[in-house]
Amino acid sequence: MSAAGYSRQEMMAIATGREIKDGELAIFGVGLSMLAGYFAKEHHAPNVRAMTEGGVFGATPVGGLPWGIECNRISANATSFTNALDALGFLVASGRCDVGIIGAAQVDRFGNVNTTGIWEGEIGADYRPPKTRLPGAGGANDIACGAKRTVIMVTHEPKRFAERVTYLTSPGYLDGGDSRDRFGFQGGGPSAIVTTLGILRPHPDTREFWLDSWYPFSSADEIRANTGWDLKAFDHAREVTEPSLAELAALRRVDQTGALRKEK
Amino acid sequence: MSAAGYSRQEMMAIATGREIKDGELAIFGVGLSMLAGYFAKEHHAPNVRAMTEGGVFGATPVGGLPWGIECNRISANATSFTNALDALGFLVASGRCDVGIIGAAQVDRFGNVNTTGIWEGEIGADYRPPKTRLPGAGGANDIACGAKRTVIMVTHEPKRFAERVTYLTSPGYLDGGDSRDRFGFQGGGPSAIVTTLGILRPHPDTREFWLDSWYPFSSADEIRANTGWDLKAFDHAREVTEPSLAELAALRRVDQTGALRKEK
Amino acid sequence: MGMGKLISLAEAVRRFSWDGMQYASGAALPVGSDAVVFGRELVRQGRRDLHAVFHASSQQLNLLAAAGAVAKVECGFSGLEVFGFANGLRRAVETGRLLLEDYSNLAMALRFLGGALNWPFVPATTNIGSDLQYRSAFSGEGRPKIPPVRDPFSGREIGAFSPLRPDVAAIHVTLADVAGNAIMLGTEWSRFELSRAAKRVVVIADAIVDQDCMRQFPNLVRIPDIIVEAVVHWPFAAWPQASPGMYDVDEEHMVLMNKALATDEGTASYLQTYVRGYQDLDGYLDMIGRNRVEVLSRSETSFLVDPFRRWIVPPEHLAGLRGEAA
Amino acid sequence: MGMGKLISLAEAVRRFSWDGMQYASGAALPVGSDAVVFGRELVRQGRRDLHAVFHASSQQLNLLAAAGAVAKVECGFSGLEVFGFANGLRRAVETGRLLLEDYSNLAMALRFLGGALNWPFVPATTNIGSDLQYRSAFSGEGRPKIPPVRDPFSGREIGAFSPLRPDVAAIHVTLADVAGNAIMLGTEWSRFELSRAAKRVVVIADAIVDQDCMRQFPNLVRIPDIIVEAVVHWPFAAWPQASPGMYDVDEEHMVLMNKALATDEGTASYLQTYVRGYQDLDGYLDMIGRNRVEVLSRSETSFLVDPFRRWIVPPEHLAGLRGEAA
Repeated sequence: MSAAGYSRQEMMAIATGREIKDGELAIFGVGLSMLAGYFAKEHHAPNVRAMTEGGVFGATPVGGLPWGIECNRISANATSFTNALDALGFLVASGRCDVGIIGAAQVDRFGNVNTTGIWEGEIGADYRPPKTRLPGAGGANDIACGAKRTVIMVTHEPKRFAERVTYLTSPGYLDGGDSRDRFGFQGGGPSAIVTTLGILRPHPDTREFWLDSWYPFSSADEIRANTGWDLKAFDHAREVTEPSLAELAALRRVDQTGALRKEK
Repeated sequence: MSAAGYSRQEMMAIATGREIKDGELAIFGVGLSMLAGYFAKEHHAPNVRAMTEGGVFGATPVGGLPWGIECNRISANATSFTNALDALGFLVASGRCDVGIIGAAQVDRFGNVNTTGIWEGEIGADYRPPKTRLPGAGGANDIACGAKRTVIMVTHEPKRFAERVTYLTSPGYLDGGDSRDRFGFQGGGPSAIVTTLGILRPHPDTREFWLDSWYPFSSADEIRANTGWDLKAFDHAREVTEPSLAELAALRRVDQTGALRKEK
Repeated sequence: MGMGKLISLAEAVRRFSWDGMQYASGAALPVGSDAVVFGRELVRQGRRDLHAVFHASSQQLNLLAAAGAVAKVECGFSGLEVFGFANGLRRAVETGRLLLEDYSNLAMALRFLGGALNWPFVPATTNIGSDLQYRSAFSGEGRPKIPPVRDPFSGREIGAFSPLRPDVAAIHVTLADVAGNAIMLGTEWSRFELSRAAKRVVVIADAIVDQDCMRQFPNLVRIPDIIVEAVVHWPFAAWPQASPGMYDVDEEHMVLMNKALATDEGTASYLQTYVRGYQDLDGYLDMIGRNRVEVLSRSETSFLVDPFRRWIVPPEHLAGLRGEAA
Repeated sequence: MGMGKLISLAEAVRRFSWDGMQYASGAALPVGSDAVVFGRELVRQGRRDLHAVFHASSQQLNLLAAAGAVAKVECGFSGLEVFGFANGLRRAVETGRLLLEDYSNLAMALRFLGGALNWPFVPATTNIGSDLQYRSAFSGEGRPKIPPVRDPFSGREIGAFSPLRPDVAAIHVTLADVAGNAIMLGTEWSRFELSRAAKRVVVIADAIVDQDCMRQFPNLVRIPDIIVEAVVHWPFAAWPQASPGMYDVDEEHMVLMNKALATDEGTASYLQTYVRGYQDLDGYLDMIGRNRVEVLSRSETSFLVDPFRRWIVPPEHLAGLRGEAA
């Protein structure tokens, strides 16, 4: 916990939650992104229409963070259970979902995400095993393709912010510019990368991610030092508003088990 | 009712029911084909796994012939209700269903079926309204394409037995020979046309329908006179075994409302 | 309840229908669950030039066609099962007043599936090789009906269905809460896929239940509130068709109605008596006949509703839940 | 009951598995419903060289991979959610012992859908444009992974998924009758589609119910008996994962198991204690710990089973229903 009375992860969750507007159709993954989403619902978006990848609708987690998106903690008070085809297909890949929150092991200057594996050097033309196998795409690729916009949540470390992801699991703006367009995705791509140090947003033309804002406890320089590409900053870049007491209280009601309070 | 103590339609239903083997996965349409199917279940195929187009499983109609395949008479004792995608898609078009029974307003020498409309003369290249609009394909096209074999049930009248159907709603063997093969249907095509006068079956090479058998009350000549193409007969063509008392009793338990006993 | 979407039938039709729209309903076979009463109200409010998309025909489509409200139809089945041809629809087609585009019942389900997924096309392994593929009532529009597409794995050619994304779907359900969570008893036909394919969904429920019912049986809630715009409470909404668990087919009226729709005079008389012959739900049930309502309610399927009866909101409590009253 | 398909777990694995088969299970996320105990039995019976097709990873796949029973995997997610990487699976992939072909979670659902429909290919509007399309662990087999296909309506290019038709699917369900009708509580994931895509289906049920339960709730029976080969009764079949309505995740064992599977020694010890450490259902529940069984059963979701409890067949009555006893 910082001297400010909240952790970096809490700041990241709150900054992410601020991206969610009331009434939106939203999909949250497991873990931190679910906390950020339910924080928004608790604080400023009571009518957010949230679902999980498996088709759990109308639920609010009980007894702390669910261990998984099919967990009993989120199955205890649902109004509807359907299936993955419905949630990820009918409602997300179709373009109906307003916003999705996804995580990343690695993200690059065009907002492409890797959650599949870490290789030493380039993978090369043929298959070879990764040095470190990661959890794979899950629903994140479908959300990255289909949700009207996505918010990427990621711990800000140099190894995670690469010029180019080694393995492109979930598309951001691919090679930048209009290169995403030729795949005809229903979704518009990532609108923000929210990190433990600040917020990056895509340049409207090049689609390269630029520095949008830093937190009260971080700085533009610290963010640049932790970013693996030559990070440019918008003219309007500024400090993010500190979490309000109401925001922190709402977040901690959702984060009953204190997962975010442990400083990483 | 004939002097024999059973009607032509009852003979047709029994002859159709004899085509169904115990344990088969079967789909029955509404009306006569459902009576024929449930007769088979009642008489010699107690383990037939029957379903309707809408995904009603495990049901036996109560209180007489259902008015429709979603009727409460067949919804009163089902073990599962799913949907049309499941019944017609997953279980029929996929090739999993062993046998389907379909009706016909018009059928031709290659077992193609018309249930869409009657036009005066050829339809021509462009759309023009039919003289008589019929009920359309329903699930019959999907059954004709997907069921391992189909049995076509039809009243034997010259106007219904055409050299070529005016509108091809549900494919039999198309132009005969191997012409059906190029569409890659999972189903094998019609194994029999069971009528109010007898049974026609496809020639193994040409796929043209030939006379296979007649009923105790009909004859090869009567069938030829009521068939709109030059009907050839198999060498083995013979008279169908008369309905047994057990068959008639079983049929009449199913046909509580006596729909088949009215002579047409 | 802040999420209340309960509005009157008249209001639902006013807000969620317009001349020329692509309108989907029913998705059930001709004698089963369909929002027939929504079609009556479309006629009462004089909607015209509808492009109707019905999985299968029903008395609703029969009525809309007879009343001249429909210009185009796409469906998989256009009869009334053992009740015969749908005379209103048949006459409109035969006289050329209405263009009917034929598909099979699976094709319609798949086209809703494709619309729900927002696919550009849906693989077709049935309907190909027949006149369902080769003939189109809409050929004047220049868009292919079921064009060929090549499987990139095997190289073999199959067909491609066009997905459907109707402007509005009026979907009959057995039970709904005021937020729009809905339970269908009996086969779904393609109502699940349709509810996702349509741009706007109105559910027409035979009964309204407390949301606790949905929390007890979330696996039965195949239409979640987040995709529903409005909820209409209307008992016997599918009459003269059946609603499994709720009421049987009104065989007598099925015959009377279809016979009436076989002629212009009969249609005019039917509209007068059975479409404009009621002012509200009470009048509607009077029109059906209170005795008949009771007889039809004694269905062999009634037991299907038993687990849910304790949550059914009594009609006298519904007025307070109406969204529009505010 | 003539249609009884109730057999023992050991018998089910003997009859419905073989070395090298394409084996599907779970289709649920890593902490939820999955027939984990079927995987334990596969290991007990020494099955090898499996081609595993899992919608998402689970402790079952983690175990099968750690035990060296699996040569190839196709899945949409290979982690254990907040329990971290699946160490057994991860090690097998990193050492090259196992080839893992990556798709997304929607892709897996669609590939089961395509298998259920027996389509030659499934339209892909996601997974394209990423390394999920461009990289294949099976590239040595010469078959394209997600080749392009052109929409015949618009002319634009999308992708094509290969449909899946696994040889055998072991599907975890909450309730089943002895004929094979099955009810799943909680999200289905893709178990509905998988049950149709697989060539043979074995359901593993936490509890057996009388068929009257299915006739009361036919809309909940998403897996009908006519597609089921065998029914296995095995309480806590998904342990240490959750079964909504029945029991919670065993968090302690989730961690213990995944830690064990991180090393060869740990895996050997885990197999000794938790895979070969029981002879029958009684021994299995003893192994979990009777006290823990009771604690895990006190789930916040227990109320979801309440409507069905009256039909649950007491374990002591099940022996008489076993198909193999005859």
